[in-house]
Amino acid sequence: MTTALLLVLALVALAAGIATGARHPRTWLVLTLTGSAAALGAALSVMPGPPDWEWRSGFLIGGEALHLRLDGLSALFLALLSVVGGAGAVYARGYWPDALYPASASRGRAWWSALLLSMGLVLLVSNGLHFLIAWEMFTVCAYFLITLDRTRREVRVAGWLYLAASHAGTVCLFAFFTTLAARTGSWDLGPLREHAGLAPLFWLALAGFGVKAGVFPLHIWLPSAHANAPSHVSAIMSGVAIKMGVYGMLRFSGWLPVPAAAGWVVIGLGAASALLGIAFALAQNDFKRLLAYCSVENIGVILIGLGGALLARSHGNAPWGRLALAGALLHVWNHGAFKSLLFFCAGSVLHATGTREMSRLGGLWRVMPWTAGWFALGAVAVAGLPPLNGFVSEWMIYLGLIDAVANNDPFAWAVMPAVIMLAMAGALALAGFAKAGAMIFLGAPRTRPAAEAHECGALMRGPMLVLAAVCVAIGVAPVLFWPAVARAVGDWHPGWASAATPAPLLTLGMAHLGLAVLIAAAGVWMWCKVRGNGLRRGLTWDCGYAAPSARMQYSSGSFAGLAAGWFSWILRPTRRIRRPRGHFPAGAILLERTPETMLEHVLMPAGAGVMRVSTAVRRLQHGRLSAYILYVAAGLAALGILVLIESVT
Amino acid sequence: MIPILQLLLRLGCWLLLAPLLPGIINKVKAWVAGRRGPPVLQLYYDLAKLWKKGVVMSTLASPAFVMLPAVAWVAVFGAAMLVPLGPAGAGLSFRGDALLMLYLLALARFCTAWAAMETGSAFEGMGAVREVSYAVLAEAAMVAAVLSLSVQTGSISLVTMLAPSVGACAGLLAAGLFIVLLAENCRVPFDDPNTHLELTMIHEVMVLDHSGPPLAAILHGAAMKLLLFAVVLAQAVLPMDHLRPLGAAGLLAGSVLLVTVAVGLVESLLARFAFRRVPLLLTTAFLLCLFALLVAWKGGMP
Amino acid sequence: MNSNLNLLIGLAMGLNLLALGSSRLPTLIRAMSAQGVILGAMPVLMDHEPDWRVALVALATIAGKGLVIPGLLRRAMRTVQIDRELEPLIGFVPSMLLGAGGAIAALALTHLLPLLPEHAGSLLVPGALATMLTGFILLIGRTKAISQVCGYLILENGIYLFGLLLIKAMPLMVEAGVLLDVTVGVFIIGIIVDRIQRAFDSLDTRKLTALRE
Amino acid sequence: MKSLLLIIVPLAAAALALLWPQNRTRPVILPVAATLHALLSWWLLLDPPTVAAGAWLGFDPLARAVLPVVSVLFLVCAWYGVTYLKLRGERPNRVFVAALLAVLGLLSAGHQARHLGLLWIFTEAVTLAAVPLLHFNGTPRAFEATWKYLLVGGTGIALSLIGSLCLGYASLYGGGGGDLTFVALISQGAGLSRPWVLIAWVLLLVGYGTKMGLAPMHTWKPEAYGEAPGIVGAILAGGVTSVAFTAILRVRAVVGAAGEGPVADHTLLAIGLFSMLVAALFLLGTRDFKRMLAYSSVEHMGILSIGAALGGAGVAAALFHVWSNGLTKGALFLSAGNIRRAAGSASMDEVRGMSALTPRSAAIFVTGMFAVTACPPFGPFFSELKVVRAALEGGHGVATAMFLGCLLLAFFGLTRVVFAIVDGRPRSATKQGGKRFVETAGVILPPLVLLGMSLWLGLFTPRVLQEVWSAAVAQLYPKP
Repeated sequence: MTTALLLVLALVALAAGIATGARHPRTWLVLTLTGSAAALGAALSVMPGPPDWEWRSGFLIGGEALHLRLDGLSALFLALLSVVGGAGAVYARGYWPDALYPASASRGRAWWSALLLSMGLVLLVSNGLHFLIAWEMFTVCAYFLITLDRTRREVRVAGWLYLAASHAGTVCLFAFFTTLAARTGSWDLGPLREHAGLAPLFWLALAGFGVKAGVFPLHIWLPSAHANAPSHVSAIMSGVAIKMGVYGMLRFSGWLPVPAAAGWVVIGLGAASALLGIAFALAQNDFKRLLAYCSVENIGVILIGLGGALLARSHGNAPWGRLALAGALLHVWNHGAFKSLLFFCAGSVLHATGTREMSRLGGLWRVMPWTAGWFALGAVAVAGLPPLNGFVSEWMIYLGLIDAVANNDPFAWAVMPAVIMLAMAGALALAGFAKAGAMIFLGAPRTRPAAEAHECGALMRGPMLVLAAVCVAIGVAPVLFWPAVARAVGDWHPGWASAATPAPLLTLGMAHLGLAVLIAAAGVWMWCKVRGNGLRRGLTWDCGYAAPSARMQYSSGSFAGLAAGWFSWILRPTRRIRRPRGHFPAGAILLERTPETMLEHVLMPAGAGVMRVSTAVRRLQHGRLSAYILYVAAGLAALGILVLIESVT
Repeated sequence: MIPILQLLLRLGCWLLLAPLLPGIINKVKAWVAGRRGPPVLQLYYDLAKLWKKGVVMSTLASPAFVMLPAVAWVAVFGAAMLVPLGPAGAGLSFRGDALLMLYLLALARFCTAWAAMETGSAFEGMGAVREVSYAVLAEAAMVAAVLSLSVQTGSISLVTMLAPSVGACAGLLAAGLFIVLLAENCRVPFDDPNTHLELTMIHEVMVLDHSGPPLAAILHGAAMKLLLFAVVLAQAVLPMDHLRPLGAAGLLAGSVLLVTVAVGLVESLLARFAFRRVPLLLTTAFLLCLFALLVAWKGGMP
Repeated sequence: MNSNLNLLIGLAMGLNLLALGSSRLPTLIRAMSAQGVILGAMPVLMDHEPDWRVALVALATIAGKGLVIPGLLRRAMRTVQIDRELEPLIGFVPSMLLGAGGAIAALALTHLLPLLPEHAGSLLVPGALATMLTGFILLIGRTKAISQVCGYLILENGIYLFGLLLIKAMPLMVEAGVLLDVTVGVFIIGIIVDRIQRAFDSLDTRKLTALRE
Repeated sequence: MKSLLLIIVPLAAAALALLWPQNRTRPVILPVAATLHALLSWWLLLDPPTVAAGAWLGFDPLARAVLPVVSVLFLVCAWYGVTYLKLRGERPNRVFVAALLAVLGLLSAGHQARHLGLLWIFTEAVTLAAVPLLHFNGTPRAFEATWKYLLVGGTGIALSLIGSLCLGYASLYGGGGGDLTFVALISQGAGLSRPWVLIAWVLLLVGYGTKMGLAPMHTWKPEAYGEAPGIVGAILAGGVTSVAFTAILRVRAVVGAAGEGPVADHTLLAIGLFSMLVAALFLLGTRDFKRMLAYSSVEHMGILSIGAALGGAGVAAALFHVWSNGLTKGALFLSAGNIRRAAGSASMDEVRGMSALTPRSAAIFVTGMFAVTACPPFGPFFSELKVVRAALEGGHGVATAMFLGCLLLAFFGLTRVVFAIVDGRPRSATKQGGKRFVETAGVILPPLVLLGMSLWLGLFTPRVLQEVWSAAVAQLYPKP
């Protein structure tokens, strides 16, 4: 009952938010926050345990009765959506104000509420037709949010790429849901685990949802869309929207039977996404692009967990699969929290300096201490380091997978490479975020805008604080969040439904807590000690060079160069170099660009091929009437031959 | 009463004995070179001196510059608490602690690299890059080692993983982990701990700007890390579960000493490798651990 | 009876070849109108007992195809002062060969089709096919709008020829409607040809290629 | 009687328009006649008359399933037409108004024709009546377009006449008494001569397919739609094509009764997929947004044809799609007409920044574009999904994949063009040239209403419509 009331409240508040967004920013903020809070409340009210909240109505939409359902799995995503959605709404007030963006700020607010509403509906509806409706509305809302600043060409290009890729995914989902409806005779969704004949549909769902999730070879839209969108939009795209793809995969791999090879493929895709995603991230100079590629990595981590769970489920419900799946689910939350936090930080840097290029920044900690601090925290979390949340979920996935190896399960050979690649991805993430943090916030400012930056306002800092608190809370007290995850695991596979906390989770939490306290204490103590001993400021020593300039600092490209070099087979960086010549060299240039390999070296040639065909075909419409009549005659002849063949055979 | 005593003992072991190892290595090197060398306790003197000194900090650096070495030290210390000391067991042991240990070391690495980048110095940047990049390969090797140990023992807890041991893969594992030890602890042939001014340095170049207590924390942390690796290596390879506690402790101490001497000998006999060969060597370490894993896995199959 | 009819149809097929082979537009129009008159006379010949509705259709056809439309085309031709098709897309000799080949093929094809006994011996079907083919060749192969209109009319003639198969089955209203449509259609084509001539100062359809991809 | 009024009212109005003396007030006849027509057709929709089996003309289920949407589309376009013709006050509109009304009357007749010959006559008449609409602008380009429309369309019409004759001969050869009503032909069923039926089918499919605009007979479409006023495009795409489609459906029923249904379905599927593919390839490259709408129309004709190939469920879906596509396309054509007028060009090389110049039309255009590319929750999404479902239930996996692939390519093409003209900085030339286009309610409301109806149709498809579509299916696939 409360769930229903809260959901209605959320619906009404968000719908009112859409209506008022354009004119009344204050009311809009209150409404959106109310809606988010209500949705969060609804999610929390379902989490403690069964039964699911379910509502069937005779009300027909598109000829199908409305059927809503909120179970543990969707509640998990709904909670994430409401937290990031609410935080982003507040952030947007500071980041994208009417004063700076008179044309788009009002539109942005309405779209924001619409996005939250449509994503919420994706999570709630339990009918294939309605799922497609909500899904596509969410895609379109996200498109208009990404292209909020339509005056810039690259924004439009990025938005189009997103829209086109999403539509390709949606077309797969068209096929998926329609085949499902055709096979089962109904659009209604629900557990259909016994229909073994539905298993091959998993591939369609994987492709369709994979595009949205940004799984490695399908991620082409993701970097540019995340980079060019306003940062609060990037945050919700990366933190929540791509998770909708994960939700789809989880939902339908849970409800439908899957083919035998699903586990291998998913874990393989996950490992590839994790490793290659972070390799691409490392090579970026644009910090929002770096964050975007890092999302590809984290989706990979989640898929490794899901793939492990699929393998375990298909091989006798091995209990370790439960742990891997729980890790993946928790990572959904974790990534949502720290990636949104990082995008908020990125937004505040962009806001203050106007550039996304790390090689034009530096030394921002002095003017933006809060942002720098939150970014550092987010970096530790995203690199999967203890004692923050990123480690907890990765640790659970590791634990599940290593259990599989330790048990000598027959498919250990697939799990072992995944574990090793996960470890390498973790180390690369550390490198990538050391680079990002260092290039943006540390050292000396490399350009004037960086030197003249300013700290962001309270409206932007507040949401960051909330998300940072979530990161810390999940890090030091994962047990508190376990019931929600366990419930979702149970919904995915009833055989694993159990509230029992895996013992080491508590210990890990305590260890993290102790570590956090020790770290804080050690840091403060060292500072006091140093102050006590006497602190002198001096020039950076730099091997005795007395006149360093900001341009002599290590650059973004050189930082990534070493590790990115190992991946040059796929990164395919292009390089323009003019070496210094002679005794008194005049100048030297080194330009390096990392292309979007999948886009530029795979998709665009294929697209060019299609366009060549199109151009050739379009030449047929050359304006000469005689030929047009010839086409009619040709059509007649072709159909005649077809009919002749048909009637003979 | 007993737990407190145990804790104190463990602390003593890790905190007090660790700085001994670099001293021993230096002594071995001096001995091979026919010099007298610095006293074995030299690091203790250095630490004590540094602890009392004031700090010079780059104008570009934030307060984090002095705090992060302490954080890194805490991380290494936390990792050490997870490592069992032979019969004494670990300070904290639970399923999956091996991963926590690895990631705590990673946290320490992150803090050091971050602190290095604070100064805006190109040299320190260079060091940080190498540190975080080579760690990718080292991490892969270490995870492969963890996997092979857990295949052998069916566990992911360091205490059980390291206790019985000796499978067919012990030799491979020993070689692999020894290389990782050299790499992670900035020893020759990866790095030369004797110089601080080379462009070709890794770890050492990152701490160029540190001074006073933070530098002490770094040096002590490094020593502790060396000890940690030596202990892990020794226990991963040696069968100690059926020895009596004292015997096991003795064996552990002896083998740690052996590892230390071996490091010293390697440093005396080898020159530092050219940089492009470093990944090669680390890949070798990774492959050794991977082979160990395969041997353990296939060997363990019924 | 059938032989009379076949003679006329043979004549119409000969006119097809004339239409295909001549480069002069007046000849083309003349061939087309002659064909129209012949076709118009045909239903009268087919029927033994005189029927007023058949006579009506015949009269209308002869009037429309033999007089009105050719007159319209001749006027258009005079205003643009062209009387030759100079650069056809399909040359005159190939056109004729195609037409002749088509006629032979049509004769051969007719044997494959199931026909009622009273139609089996007649040239109606092959004649219709050959005429339609001629129309298509003219439509596709000529560049002057007038030639194309003639092609279209010859195509219609072929259809009319074919329609004679059904003359008894088709109710008058339908027949009349069809005829009306065709006439109005040609009339409208005539108007548009006139407008095009005014807008482009030419009836060369090769100039009508502004609309293209 | 009421069903005859559907034909008589517009034709009488057309005659009135021809006689009406005043250029300024003449357009008012349009909405008046259209309102009457719409009222009549919806009355008949809700209260269908009984049609005598042998009637040549009658408001039978198939007419009932399609004609009301044509009527509604025409009504909205008529309201738009009043404003449009006021804007174009400089041009005489006598023939235009009369021809528009004649088209409506003849369309009503064509939809109700239950006789093979009569159907052909009305279809041809519609084609001819539409000619003055195409060259309303009076430019050389418009005449060129008209010329091509006439000759390609005329060829198609000629082919469908031969086809009709062949079908008649099939009946004659099979011993039929010369009754060429569809009911009689269907009841003759297997008695029809099969070779003649097949020949007739090919000819009629190509003939009426030309009218519908199926590839490769679609070549007249981009030229005609590109040069005609938006209102004409809307009526051609939503109304005239639908009469050709129902003609094909009626003939298909005869062919099915003769036992050649599978062959007919295969050809429909083949030509439908081919049309979609060709349209998608053209859409990828075209640079003119009105021609783009024409290619999109070709694509949707392909969808209709595929639906018709899929048996009962597919035909019901196709009839649904006639509604949803007609309304959505109408909104697109009308808003495109606004944009075209405001920008002075239809090429994406010259038009951009329309979201600043004509924000409302641009918004409708973009929304309509999403709607027509099967984005929920608009009508085409639901109808296309039903087609896909029918295809999958029929086991046409490969065809479905091609179908979806073409939809995707078409989406790329459409979004490319639409966003190119909507976004960016408006060209200064279009701003200065002449008086500015003002987005009055008269030009904004009609497309908005159409879009709203498309939305409503998809989300809350009235039960009566679903019944009507299944009744039409029952008419076409009589239970033995």
